[in-house]
Amino acid sequence: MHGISFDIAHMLAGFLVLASFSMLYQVRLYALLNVLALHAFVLALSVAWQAHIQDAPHLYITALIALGFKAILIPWALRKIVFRLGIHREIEAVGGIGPTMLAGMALVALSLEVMLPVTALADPVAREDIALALSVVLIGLLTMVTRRNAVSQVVGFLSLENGIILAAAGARGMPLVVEISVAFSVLVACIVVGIFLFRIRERFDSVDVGVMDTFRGGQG
Amino acid sequence: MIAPLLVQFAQMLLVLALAPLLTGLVRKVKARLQRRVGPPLVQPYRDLRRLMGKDAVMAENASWLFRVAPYTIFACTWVAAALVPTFATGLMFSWTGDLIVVAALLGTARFALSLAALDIGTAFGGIGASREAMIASLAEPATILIVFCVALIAGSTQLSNIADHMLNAHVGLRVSLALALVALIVVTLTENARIPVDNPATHLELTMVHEAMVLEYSGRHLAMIELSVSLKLLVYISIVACIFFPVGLAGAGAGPLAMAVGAAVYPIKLAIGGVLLGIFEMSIAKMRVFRLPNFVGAALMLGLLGVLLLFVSRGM
Amino acid sequence: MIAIVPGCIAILVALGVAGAILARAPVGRWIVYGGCLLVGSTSLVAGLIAIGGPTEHLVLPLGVPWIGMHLRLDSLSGFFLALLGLGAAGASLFAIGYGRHDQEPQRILPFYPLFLAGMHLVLLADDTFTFLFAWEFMSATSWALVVAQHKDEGNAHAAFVYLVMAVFSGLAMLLAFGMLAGAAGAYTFDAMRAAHPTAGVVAAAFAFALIGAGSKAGLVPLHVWLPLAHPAAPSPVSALMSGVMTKIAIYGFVRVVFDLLGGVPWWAATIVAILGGIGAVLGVLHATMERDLKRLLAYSTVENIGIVFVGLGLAMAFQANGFPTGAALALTAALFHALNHTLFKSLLFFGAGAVLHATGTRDIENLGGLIKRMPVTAATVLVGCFAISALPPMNGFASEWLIFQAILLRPELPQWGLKLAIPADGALLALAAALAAACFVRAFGIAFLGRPRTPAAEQAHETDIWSRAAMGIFAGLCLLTGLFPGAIIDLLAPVAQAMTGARMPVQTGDPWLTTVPVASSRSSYNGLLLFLFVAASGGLAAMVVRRVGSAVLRRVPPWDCGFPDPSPMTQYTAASMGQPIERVYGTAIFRARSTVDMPAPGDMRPARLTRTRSDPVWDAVYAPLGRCVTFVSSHLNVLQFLTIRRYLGFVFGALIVLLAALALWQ
Amino acid sequence: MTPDPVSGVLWVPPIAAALLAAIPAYRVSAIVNVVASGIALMFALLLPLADRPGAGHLLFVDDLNVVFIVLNSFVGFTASIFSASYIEHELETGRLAPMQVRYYHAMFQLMLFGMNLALTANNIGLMWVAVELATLATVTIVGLYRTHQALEAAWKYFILGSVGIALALFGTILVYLAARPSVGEGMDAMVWTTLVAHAKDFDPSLLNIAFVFLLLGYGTKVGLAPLHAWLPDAHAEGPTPISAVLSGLLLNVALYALLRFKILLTGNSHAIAPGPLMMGLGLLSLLFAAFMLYRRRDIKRMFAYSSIEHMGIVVFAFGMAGPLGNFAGLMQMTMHSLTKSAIFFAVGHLTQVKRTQWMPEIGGVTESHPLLGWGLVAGVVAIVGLPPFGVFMSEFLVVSSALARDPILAGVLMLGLLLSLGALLLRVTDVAFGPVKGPAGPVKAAYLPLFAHLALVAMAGIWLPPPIVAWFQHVARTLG
Repeated sequence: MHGISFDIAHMLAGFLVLASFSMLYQVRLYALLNVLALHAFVLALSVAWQAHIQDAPHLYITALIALGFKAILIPWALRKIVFRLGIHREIEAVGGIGPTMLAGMALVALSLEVMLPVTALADPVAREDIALALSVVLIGLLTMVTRRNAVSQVVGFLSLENGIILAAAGARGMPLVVEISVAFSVLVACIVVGIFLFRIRERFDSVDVGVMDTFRGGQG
Repeated sequence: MIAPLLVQFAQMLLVLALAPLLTGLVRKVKARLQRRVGPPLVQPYRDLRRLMGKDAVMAENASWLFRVAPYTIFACTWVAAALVPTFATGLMFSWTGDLIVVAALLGTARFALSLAALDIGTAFGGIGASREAMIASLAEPATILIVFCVALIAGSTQLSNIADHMLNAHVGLRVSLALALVALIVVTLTENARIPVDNPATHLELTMVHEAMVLEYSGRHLAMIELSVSLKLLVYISIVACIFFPVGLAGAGAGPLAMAVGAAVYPIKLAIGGVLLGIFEMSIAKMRVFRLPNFVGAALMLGLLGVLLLFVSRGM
Repeated sequence: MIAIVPGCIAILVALGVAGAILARAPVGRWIVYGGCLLVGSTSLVAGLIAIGGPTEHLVLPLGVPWIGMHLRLDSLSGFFLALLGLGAAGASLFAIGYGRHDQEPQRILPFYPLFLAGMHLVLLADDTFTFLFAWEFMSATSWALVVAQHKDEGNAHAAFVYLVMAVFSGLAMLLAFGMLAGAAGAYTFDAMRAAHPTAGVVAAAFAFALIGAGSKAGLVPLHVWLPLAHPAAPSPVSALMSGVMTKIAIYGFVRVVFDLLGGVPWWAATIVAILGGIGAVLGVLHATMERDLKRLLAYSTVENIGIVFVGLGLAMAFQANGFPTGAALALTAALFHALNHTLFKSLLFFGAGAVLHATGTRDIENLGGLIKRMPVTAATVLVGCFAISALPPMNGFASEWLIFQAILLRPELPQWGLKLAIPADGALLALAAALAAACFVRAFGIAFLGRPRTPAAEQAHETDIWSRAAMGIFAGLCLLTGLFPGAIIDLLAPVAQAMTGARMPVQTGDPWLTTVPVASSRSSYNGLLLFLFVAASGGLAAMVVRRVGSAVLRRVPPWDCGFPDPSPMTQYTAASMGQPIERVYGTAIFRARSTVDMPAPGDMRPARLTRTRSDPVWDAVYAPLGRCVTFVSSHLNVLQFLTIRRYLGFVFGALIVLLAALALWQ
Repeated sequence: MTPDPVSGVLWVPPIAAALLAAIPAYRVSAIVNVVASGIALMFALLLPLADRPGAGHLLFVDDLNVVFIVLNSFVGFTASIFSASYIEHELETGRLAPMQVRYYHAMFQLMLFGMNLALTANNIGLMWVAVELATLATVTIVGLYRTHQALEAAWKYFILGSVGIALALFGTILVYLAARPSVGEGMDAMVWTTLVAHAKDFDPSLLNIAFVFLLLGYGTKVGLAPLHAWLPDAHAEGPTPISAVLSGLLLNVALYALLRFKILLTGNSHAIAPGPLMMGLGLLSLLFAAFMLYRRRDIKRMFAYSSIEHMGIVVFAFGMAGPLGNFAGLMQMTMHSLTKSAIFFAVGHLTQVKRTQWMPEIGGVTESHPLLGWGLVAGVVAIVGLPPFGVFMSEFLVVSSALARDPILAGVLMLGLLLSLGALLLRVTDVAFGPVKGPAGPVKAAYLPLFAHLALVAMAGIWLPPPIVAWFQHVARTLG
């Protein structure tokens, strides 16, 4: 029974990494938000599949949150923000798309490399599952670091978080997964609301009230 | 007990008696070399007597220090002279102080004189004191290094022991001793304010050092200072004689005959020293003040070289 | 016996608290300084007894819990305890009178006794923690005292430099002890004594002890804080800092090198001796050019510390070559000079304090003629000047003479380094002594002699009775220790015995109380007799001259070579007094420069002479270090103003680096 | 029947938070705040004496967390006293509106709750949740002033904190994964006491990766360089009581979490030694903060950097481990909490009376406000590690045990200590001494917390009560 179910789980995780890569590849905000929705959707599928094979019904809630909140609500809200704040539609990437992709590759390799000696997870497939989750986390962080645009940074954070949820869901029998995903959703909501409230257009730091562009963490 | 005491006192009186004569001799030699007749040899004694007889005239704002200084200077110089073997080595109180103490006593005298020079608050006193300090800052270490040189060879800093060692042991010719002698001569010229360092006969403000310090003195105070100056010259020549030419010195516990020989040889040594000094002074010109460091510094370097040689190799 | 000292410390701490509470009440001064006077006297007596007494131990349940506070009173700490007690008693006596003029006693009274308490504890400490605790406590409390007169310009900066250097010295000492402790981490000194360190450990421990104690004592090139901090403190505290605290540092050095290490290789001795010699000359040269009276004294402290270190270096050299009697001579000489320095430097700082209070200035260019208005101060300071200039029959001469004897003792030491260092030291010491005389002629002459240069100096008044008493006692002690150096040498015999395994010959048995360091055929010195001789000859001369010649004294206006000038401004100034020496030595060493700005003929503006000099050590070591810190910090400071994205980049980078390291490690 | 102290410590703050959210009158709420903190402190003080309940699935009490809880409650209590007078002044000057104060008080207690929960949690998941709760509560208070700087500081704190949260969670999941094979699925694999018992059987590689994530995740909260960026701004822009609590408590709580996982790693002989990593990060933080201190002009930001420096030392000490290293770390942490919060108490009143945090505009405070000024000076003397204060003893222990281990490390440590001492002194000298700058009006200050802390720190430097020593030593041994 293990063979096929793990293969599917594995494949879904692989899709998630792929979705992360395509995030790195995007140069337009709306497209990026679409990819985000796809990312969350794949996550929802993946979590649901885990719920199925682990026979853990509570994971379905997590999957639902992923679907409803992350795949639909957040991308919609971000789209609104982009529209309302008149944010530039193109993503300013640090270091260009190509090198970022290469860095993403390196991160995946690194994740596999550090996970390789892990023997505790008897099934090598599960091990790679975690390795893929790690890749998603790292790529999410990479997205945050290499994108100058606040919205795309939120997207990066979301994909990072998706990786974590993936890992949590993949960890058989892990308690509190639902609570964690709820907590994270609240966190993300706070960030999105914050962006909207503070009218953060370009960067996370420029809490734009006009004069404060010069201020960056105080001079003293 | 009594005899050494007598010898000691004889020595003290002898140096006191001979000191003005030595000054007179140097002056006479210089005058003769200048084809002048010059003052008689005893002129310094007359000067002293005349100065003592006069009233002391002192600036209104002079403090007690100004009055005490001449006696201090004189006492220090005299005690220093008492510690230097002149005709006999076994002086009763020679163990009171060694060669370093002698040098330091002269330093005390200089300290007192410099302070006295500053006491009135005139510009000349300051000129003299500051130049004196600069010169002394080189001459004193040179003296100490000469002492080191000699002490390392003789194994003692006591002048009596040094003289005995030089007299009796086979010291032979030594490079460091030669260096020390040259250095000591330079120091002697410097410390006694002789040409080329200073001109004891000048009152030209740009050049004078020692005379600038005593400008304000008169009467008996000036007499004490003049006498100290003479004594100082005698001390230095005696030191040179006692270390480098100890011929004729009566040893410790020597009989009256040896004493007599010593007492006879000593004035001859002084005379030779005086004449040589006079000749030297006449054959050289006074230096500019800021060339002096080179001159005195040379003595310091020679002394250091001598000591270094002794440290590195005992044979030098 | 030993229990007395912790008692003293407890009383001092209590006095500190009392000082904090009673600071503004006049009685506070009496209680604090009076109490310190009593405690100081007690320590003096206790120390004197302890020098010859047995070594005592005491463990208190304080400090690091499982170690406890180990205290030990032996001959070495006994000697320094006596020195501390003496200095403390003198300074407190002085302060009883002087403290009346303190503007803000609440900044002084609480810290003064605590400072003394810290110094007491250093001397007794027998484990690393207690030692460093006391060492840093001493620094911290004295820092508070340095910053007491915080409104004067530069004092705050001085205090800052001081504390940084003091903590630096503490850390270096900690490194030294850490080296001795080894991997086992021994904390008690007994364990360190028992250990057999390797050559490398000895070298490292020595180096750190030299840096640590040297920077606390003011050894060149670690002296830069000293001329800033000592003058900034109130005068009794300056006296304590210069006169006593630097000795505590020397105690630390002796404790580590002679006691805990039990001997160091010859190259270490060479380093110490050379640094000491250079320090002596550099210090006094600075002093000669200084016009701030207290700073001048502070620089002179640098000089005297150099002299003490020369003595210590010689002792180390002799010890390294298995020549304990020589080591005993040199060590005795060094410690004797340390004692002497306590005496005359305290005295001179008292005098400087009295002058400062009487005239409101420390700049000797604004003084003059004080000998008439402050006769007692002038006379005692004159004694101090004689003593510090190493002139017989004062104590400074006696100890320097002993050091010279040590230099001459054994020229056949085998190592080339010592062969060069020891004679060079002789020259440097002689140079320092001569320059010291020049320096103090200038200081005393300009400040006390001549005519008053300012109205303040003209209206100066003699200081109070307590201060005069303190100065008088110390002047008397300067003379007494100069006249009877043999007594001090004998007093130091147990210390030398404990540290070097040998002692100097017994002095008190010699006829006429003569001092014979090695053998009478080698050298001897009798300060008492010399003094009597000089006094008798001088008296005799005066008597005879007045009898034979005229005894009349006429007072007239100054002659001045025929240029009588009423203005005191035409007197020689301190600057011009120092100019020849500055020109000879300063041009090369301090890059001293004088530039004259001479107006064109007809121009009414005054001509200006600008003089500059710089401290070579500061320029070569401290300024680059400061620039280095500034450089690094200003470049790092960019990190304060980054965007969140970049900060996230750091997190990301750290994560990647750690994961990569993990991958590699596996 | 005496109430269970654990429940007391845990439930007093949230009840008080709810109450405070309901009370509009600020005077009453300030008193309630103090009283609630005081009750929590009393419960905390009962903890070491009371019988300990067995370790449950969620909560437990052992010697280690009791140290933290007592310290936490004590500083929380004194900070609430300080906060009362601080907030009163803020209301008078109109910097805060009553509504904000209400919110502030509620959040204050909520934060205490979060921290106490994190400390008593026996479940790594619960601990994570609690740390995040405390963090989020502080985020909202940091932005309390609603000035641009405050909002931006809060935002920065929030974003960096969120990433830290995520990393820590990922690490927690990995620990669970590592534990699952030997402990079994479900809650048991997240219960700390169970985890420790089975740590030796865990997969080392997975533990290693987990520790990297936990180190960075919780390290962000500890304020270790290079993860520190939120810390100086949060300290500088938030209300000063919160700066005191941040430095004195929140950093400790994050450190506590880190220590728990360190014990786990030490229990597994095949995993990497966590020590060197912690020592490295500790030294980096120390040196970095030391250099950063030189360019500070904002007094609160400066002391925030000093907190980074001290957390570096603490982490270094725990990294060295061994009975001595751990003892030193515990003591350094305790001393730092007490001293730093005392400093912030003094700084808080000073900045209020001087109406600026900009040091060049503050001067001569020992003259204008002797008690506050000398309190500040004493605090700085203590924090830079000078006797007679306790920081000296703990730094002595840290340095000397580093010396016994590796003199080079000790040398670097000393360099950092000296550099930071220089920087702090340089600035504080100008603030405390010299001519008076800035307004010199009278100040209504709460001196008790300030001097109580200083007195405790001074006493600790001279004499530590034997029971505390024995306790700390026991804890140090359990830390491995």
